[in-house]
Amino acid sequence: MLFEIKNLTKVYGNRKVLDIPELRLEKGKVYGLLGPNGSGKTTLLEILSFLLPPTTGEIVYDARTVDFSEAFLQGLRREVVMVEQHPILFTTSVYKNVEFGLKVRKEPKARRKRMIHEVLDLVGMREFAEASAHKLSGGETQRVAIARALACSPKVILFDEPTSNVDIENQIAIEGILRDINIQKGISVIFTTHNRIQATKLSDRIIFLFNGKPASSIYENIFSGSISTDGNGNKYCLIHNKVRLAVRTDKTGYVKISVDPKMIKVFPAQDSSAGGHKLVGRVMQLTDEGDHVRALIDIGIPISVLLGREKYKQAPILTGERVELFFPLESVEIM
Amino acid sequence: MLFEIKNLTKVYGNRKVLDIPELRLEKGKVYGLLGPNGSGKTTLLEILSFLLPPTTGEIVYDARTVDFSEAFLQGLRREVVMVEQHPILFTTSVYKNVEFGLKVRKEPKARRKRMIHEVLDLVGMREFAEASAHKLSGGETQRVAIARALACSPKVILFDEPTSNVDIENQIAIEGILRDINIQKGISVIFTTHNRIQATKLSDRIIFLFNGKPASSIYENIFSGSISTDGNGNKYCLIHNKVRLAVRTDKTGYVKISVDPKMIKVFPAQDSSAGGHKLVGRVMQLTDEGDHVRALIDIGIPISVLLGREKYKQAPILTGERVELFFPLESVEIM
Amino acid sequence: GGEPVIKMSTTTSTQASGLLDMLLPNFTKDTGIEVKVFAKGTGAAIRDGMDGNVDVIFVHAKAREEKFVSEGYGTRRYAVMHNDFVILGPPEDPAGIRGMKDAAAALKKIARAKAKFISRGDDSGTHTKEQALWAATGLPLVTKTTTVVKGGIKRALAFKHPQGLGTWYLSIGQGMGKALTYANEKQAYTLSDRGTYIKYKLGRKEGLDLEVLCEGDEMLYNPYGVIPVNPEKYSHVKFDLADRFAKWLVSPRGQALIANYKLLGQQLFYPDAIPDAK
Amino acid sequence: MNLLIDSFISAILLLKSLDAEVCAIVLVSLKVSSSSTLIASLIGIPAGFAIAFKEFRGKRITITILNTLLALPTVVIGLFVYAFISRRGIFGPLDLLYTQKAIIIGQVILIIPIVTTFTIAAISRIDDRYRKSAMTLGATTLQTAGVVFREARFGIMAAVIASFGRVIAEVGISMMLGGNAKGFTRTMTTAMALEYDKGEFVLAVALGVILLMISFTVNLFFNYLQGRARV
Amino acid sequence: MNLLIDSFISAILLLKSLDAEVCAIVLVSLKVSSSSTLIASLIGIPAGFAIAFKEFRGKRITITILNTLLALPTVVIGLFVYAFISRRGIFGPLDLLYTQKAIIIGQVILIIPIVTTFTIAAISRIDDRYRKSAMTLGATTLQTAGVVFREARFGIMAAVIASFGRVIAEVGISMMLGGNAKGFTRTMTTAMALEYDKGEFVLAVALGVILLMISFTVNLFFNYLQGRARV
Ligand SMILES: Nc1ncnc2c1ncn2[C@@H]1O[C@H](COP(=O)(O)OP(=O)(O)OP(=O)(O)O)[C@@H](O)[C@H]1O
Ligand SMILES: Nc1ncnc2c1ncn2[C@@H]1O[C@H](COP(=O)(O)OP(=O)(O)OP(=O)(O)O)[C@@H](O)[C@H]1O
Ligand SMILES: [Mg+2]
Ligand SMILES: [Mg+2]
Repeated sequence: MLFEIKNLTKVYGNRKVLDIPELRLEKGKVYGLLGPNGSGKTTLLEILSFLLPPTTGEIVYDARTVDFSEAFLQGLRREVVMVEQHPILFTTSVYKNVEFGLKVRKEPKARRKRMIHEVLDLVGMREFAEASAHKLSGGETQRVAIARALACSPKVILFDEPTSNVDIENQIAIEGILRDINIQKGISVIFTTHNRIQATKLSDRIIFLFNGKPASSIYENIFSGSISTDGNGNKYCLIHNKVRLAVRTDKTGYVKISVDPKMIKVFPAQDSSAGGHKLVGRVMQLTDEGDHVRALIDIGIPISVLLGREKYKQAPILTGERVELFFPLESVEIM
Repeated sequence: MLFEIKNLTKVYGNRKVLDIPELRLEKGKVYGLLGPNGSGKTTLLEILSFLLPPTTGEIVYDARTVDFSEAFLQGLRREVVMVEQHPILFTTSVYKNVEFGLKVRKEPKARRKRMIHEVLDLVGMREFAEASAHKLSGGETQRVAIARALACSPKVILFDEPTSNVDIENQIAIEGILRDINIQKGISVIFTTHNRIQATKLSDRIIFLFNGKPASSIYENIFSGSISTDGNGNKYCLIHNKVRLAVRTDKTGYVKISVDPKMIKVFPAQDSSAGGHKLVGRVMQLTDEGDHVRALIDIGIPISVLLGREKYKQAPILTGERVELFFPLESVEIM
Repeated sequence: GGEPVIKMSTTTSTQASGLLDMLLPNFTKDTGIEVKVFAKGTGAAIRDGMDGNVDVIFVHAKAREEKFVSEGYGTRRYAVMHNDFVILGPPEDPAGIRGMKDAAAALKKIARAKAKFISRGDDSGTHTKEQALWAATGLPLVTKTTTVVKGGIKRALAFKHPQGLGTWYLSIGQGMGKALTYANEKQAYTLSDRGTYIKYKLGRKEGLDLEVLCEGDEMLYNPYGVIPVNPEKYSHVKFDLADRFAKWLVSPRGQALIANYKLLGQQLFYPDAIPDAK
Repeated sequence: MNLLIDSFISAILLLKSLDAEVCAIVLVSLKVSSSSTLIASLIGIPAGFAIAFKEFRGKRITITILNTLLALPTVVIGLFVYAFISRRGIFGPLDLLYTQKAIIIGQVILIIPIVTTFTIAAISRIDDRYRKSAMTLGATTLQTAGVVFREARFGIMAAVIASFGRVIAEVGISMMLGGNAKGFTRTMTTAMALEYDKGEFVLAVALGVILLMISFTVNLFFNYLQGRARV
Repeated sequence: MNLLIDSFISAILLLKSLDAEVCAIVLVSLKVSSSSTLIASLIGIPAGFAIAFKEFRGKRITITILNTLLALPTVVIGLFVYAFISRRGIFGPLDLLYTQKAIIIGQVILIIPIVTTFTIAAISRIDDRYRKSAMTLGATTLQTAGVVFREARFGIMAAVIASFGRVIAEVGISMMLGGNAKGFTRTMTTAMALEYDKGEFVLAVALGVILLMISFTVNLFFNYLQGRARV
C-alpha cells in the first residue's frame, strides 16, 4: 500500500473541507482525482505530499505511520513530490530551478546537467534553460514546474491540474510523460483534473471528491436546479431555466443533482416527439471509452450519456443527429 | 471597429514576443485567441487592455488612437476590463473584491450590493461572499475574478483562459455567461483558450497566434519531429518516435509540422493493410462542428481529421472502430 | 505668554551642579523674568552667543569671554564667582603626588611615572586650564593643528598635550562627569572641578574610588562670568532683561545665594563680585 | 544588576508619584515624536511609492543615495538645520531654534530616508498583479496606489514603527535643536542624557524604562490596528 | 549655507591631507560598525526567520516587544552594558569597558531589533509557495530558509543597510562604552560630537561629510552586490 488513510479531516475555521473516513492507494498505480472547485483536491494533495498537516486522522505511507514532525516528514518528502496547481518558480534561471531538487539530493554536477536537459526536453522547454523563470508565460511555467518535479526522480508524484494552462501539443506530451514514468519507472502518480476524458484515459482508478468526501455517487452530469411541482402534483427539477427533469424527492428549493449517464436511454428522434418524459437533443460528441461510448448530448444543457459498446454498434447514433432522451426517475440523484 | 492594430510589436530583451502587422477586431463580436504556450496571447491581451505598452505600433480603439499616457489610458480602462490567466484577489473578502470596480465607478451603495450578488450568483460564488478571497481554491479564485470583471459592466471584456481551473459544471456556466453578455448586453469579448472545442463553440472568429504572429497556417495537428530519408530516397518526418509521415521539404533535423485536418483521407480499415502511405488508427472521438464532423484518431499520436457532414452521413465511422488514414503530401506543412 | 523670558546658554557644570536650579527660581520670584537654560560645552555655549541664539551666556573660560566682548558680541563681562580645580587620583597614588600643592609639579610627576591620566580633551574650560598647567611643567609638548575653513578663510586649530598620547595620556573628548567615570574605571589621574567631583563622590550610591590628591594652587582657580549679548550685533536680543539678570547675579542677593549654596554640605562656588557675601 | 533593579523601582516610583515634571517631559516626547513620524510618513510613503512604481533614469542611484542617508548622523542634521534656523540663518527671524518645531524639523529629516527606503522595500515585493488588477478594474493612479498600500501595509507599518522608535529614542537632534530647556523642549531622552551627565545613572535608566513602557503601549496600539486591518 | 560650503571644503582638505588622525578615526568607525552589523545580522536574520516561520503562542507579543525595542535609547543600552562590564560588574575582570569590543556589544543590542523586525516584515510577504516548492522538492529546513532568503534578499538587505547606517551614525553608545579615547575608540561620530561641543561646527560637519562619503561608497558596493544577485 502506498497510502492508507483513516478518518482524515482538515478543518478551516468551522468548515470541514476534507473528511475521508477511509482511502487506500496502491503502489505503482495512476490515480485521477476529480471533483468540483473547492471539493478539497488541492488540500488532499498537499496533505499527501506532507506539506500540510491534517486536522485529525491517520496516514500510513509505505507501511510507515506518518507523525507530522518536521524531521520525519523531510525524509518522506524526498520520495513524494508535488506539482502545484499554480506553480511558482524561484526567481532565477529555468536551469537552476530544475537543478534545485538535484542539488538538494547531492547529485554530482555532471549528472545534474544531463538530467536537467533530459527533463527539459521532455516538457519541450530545453531552449528556455537560461531564461529567467519568473518571466515565463503561464503554460511555460507549468511545464518547467513539471520538469522540476520529474528531475527529483521520486517514488510518487502528485500533479495538481498538470495541463490546465498547457497548449494542445504539450498536453499530449505531458499525458505521455505521466504514463511513461508510471510504466517505465514504476512511479506512482496521483493527479487532479477537470477533464474527464483525460482522467479516464490516464488513470487506473478515478477518485471523486465531493464536498471533501470521496463520493459514492457518480461525479457526472452535475447541475444546480430548483425543485417545483407541476399541475399534476409531479415533482420536477428545473435546470438553468431550460430543462425539466422528473424527480422523486422531499426536498424543495435549490438543489444539486447528478444524473447517472448509464441509466439515460437514447432513441432516434421521431418527428412527432410526443412522449411525455422524453427530451429532444442533438449529439455533440461521441467518445470511445473502451467498453462504452460516451455521448455528449445538448438538450439545452450538455448531458453525458454512456452507451454500451455493443448497443452502439448495433444501432449507432451519429454526431449532429437529433435524438430523444428518456430519464428514468432512478437516474436522477439529489445530492 | 473595436481595435485596429498596425505594426504592433512587443520586444523583451532581444526577443520579439509579439509581431502583428495588422489586426482588426469588430465591435460586438466574440473572438477566440488560440496558440501554443509562449505565442504571445497573454501579452496581446495585456496590450489590448492598456496594461502594457507595446514596443512599437499603433492601436486605434473605438476610433481613438491610443497614446500611451497614463491619463488617457485611465479613461479607456473604464471600458475594457481584463481577467488575468492566474488572477489575484485583493486580500479582503470576496464581496469587497467584487465591489472594487463598482466603488471606483462611484456606484451608489444599494445598487452595488444588488450587482455584486447578481454577478456572484452567475459564477456560483454567492455563498462565499464573506469568505477571505485569498484563501479560495484555484477554481473559486478564477470564478470570483470573472465576477469582479463582470461587475464593472464594461464595453469589452478580455478573458485569459477563463475556464482553465474551473470545474465542469461551472465551465458550462462561464461559457454561457460569455455568450449571454455578448448577445444580451452587446459586450465585445476576446478570450484565450487551449480548448479548440470551446473556441469553435463560442467565438465568431478564431485568431491563431504562433510565435507572436497571427498565423496563416491552421493551428491544428502540430507536432515536433525530425526529418529523415528512407532507403528509397523519400523524405519523411518521424514524430514522437512512433509515426512516420511522408513530407516534401529541404529542411533537415528537428522541425515543427502542422497537418491540415481537412486534407486527411479516412477509410474503413481493411484487414490486409498493405497501402504504402496509409496509417492505421482507432477513432477516439467524434465531435459535431456544424458543417463538419471532427474525428480524433489515435495513430500513436492523436490526429484530428475534419470530415464533410454529408460524407460522414453517407459512410459513418464509429468511435472505437479501426480506420485507415492517408496523408497527401500537401496536407503536411513544415513550419 | 505674558511673562518675560530670556534665553541663556551655559556650561554643563552650572546646571549639573544644581546651582541654577536654586538660583533661577529666586530670580524669577524677584523679577518676574523667566530664564530658559541651554546647557552645553563651553565652546558651543559661546557659539550660541556669537550666533545670536541667546540673550546671555554664563560660562567659565576667561580669555575667550574677554575675546567675546572685545569682538563686540557681548556688552560686558560680569565676574560672578569661581570655584577651583583639583587633581584627582586613585587612593594608591602610584605617582606619589598626595598632598602636593604645586599643580604643575604634580602633573610633571605623573608624566614621569607615566601613570594614566585622563584629559577631557574637549576644549572646555577645564581642558584649557589643563593645557595651561602642562605648559607650566616645562615638559616638551606636542602641538596638533587641524586646518578648517571659516567664511572662506583657512584657520588652524591647535591642541597641546604632553608626549605619550595613547599610552598613559588619554584624551577622551567628553564632559566632566564622563571623564570622572572614565578615570574611576581606569583608576587614573584627572583634573576636575570640585563641584562635579563632590557630586559624583558623595551624591551617588555608586560613589567614586578617586581622591583629591592635589589642591589649593593659585593656578587651579576657575572663574565664571556672565555676559549679555550685544543688542548692536543682534537687535532682537532682550538686552534689558539679560542685563538685569547679569546685574542680579552680581548683586548682594545673587552673590549671597551663591555663597550659601551647598551641595552635600560642601560649598561649591565662591562669589567674586562681593567676595565676602553671605 | 543592581542598577537595573534600582532603576526599575525608581521608574515605578516616578510614575506613581505622577510627578508633574516627568509628565511634562513625557508629553513633550510623545508630541514631538508623533509629529515627526506623522510628517515623515506623509512625505516618505508617497515618495517611496513614486520611486518604486516609476521607471526613471537614476532610479538605482536614488535608492543608493537614500540608503546613504540612513547613515546621516544626528550631529550633521542638527548643525545643518541649525545653519538655517539659527539667528544668522535664512530662517533666523522665525525664531525656531530651541523650540519643539526645530526638533521636529530635524527628526523629520532623520527618518524620511527610513520611511522611504522601507516603503520601497515593502512595495517592490508586492505581486505586480495587484497593481494590474486594480488598474484594469478602472482604478485611478491614486486608487491603485491605495490597493498596493493595503497589500503592503504590514511592511509600511513596520517602517513607521521603526521611525517612531528611532525618534522617540533619539537624543542628538533633540539636544542640539531643542536645547533641553526644562518645561519646553526637555524630552525623555534629553532628560536621560542630563541625568547621565549628572551621574544620576539610576534616574537615567528609570526614565529609559518609562520610555520603553510608553513605546510598548504605543506598539500595543499599532498591533491592535494591524489586528483590525487583518480582517 | 556658509557652514555647509565651509564644511565641504574642510572635509576635502582633511581628506587630502590624509591626516593620520582622521584615517585612524575612519578605520575605527568602519571596523566597529561593520563588526556590529555582521554580528547583529548573524543573530537577527535567523531569529527573524524563526519568528516568521514558526507558529507559536506569544508570536504577536514577541513582535510587539521587538517593535518596542526599536525605541531602546542608546543611553539605556549604554548604562545597561556599563552595569555588566564596569569594574564593579560581573564581567569587570574582562576589562571590556572603553574598548571597541564594548561599543560593538552595545551596538549589536541596538540593531538586533532592527534586523529582526525587518527580516520578519520582508519574509512574511514572500509567497508561501516558495517555501512549499522548496520543501516538496526535498529541501531541508535550512535549504528551505535559503530559498526564502533568496526571494526576500532585497528586503533583508535593506534591513542590513539600515542597521549599518544606524550604527555608523550612532554616537551615544560609542561615547559611553567606547569613551571616545583618541586613537583607540574615537569614531567619526564621537569625534563630531566633540567638535560640536567645542563649538567647531565646521569641523563637525566636515567629519559628517566624510562619513556620508564613506557610507555612500559602502552603499555603492551593496548596490553592486544587489545588481549581481539580480541575475
Ligand atoms: N487556508 C484556508 N482557509 C480557509 N479555507 C480554505 C483554505 N484553503 C482552502 N480553503 C477552502 O477549502 C476548500 C477546498 O480547497 P481546495 O483548494 O482543496 O479545493 P480544490 O478541490 O483544489 O478546488 P479547485 O478545483 O478550485 O482547485 C475551498 O472551498 C477553499 O475555499
Ligand atoms: N517580462 C518578460 N520578459 C521576458 N520575456 C517575457 C516577459 N513576459 C513574457 N515573456 C515571454 O514572452 C512570450 C509570450 O508570453 P505570453 O505570456 O504572452 O504567452 P502566452 O501565449 O500567454 O502563453 P501561455 O499559453 O503559456 O499562457 C513567452 O515566451 C514568455 O516567456
Ligand atoms: Mg485545487
Ligand atoms: Mg498566457
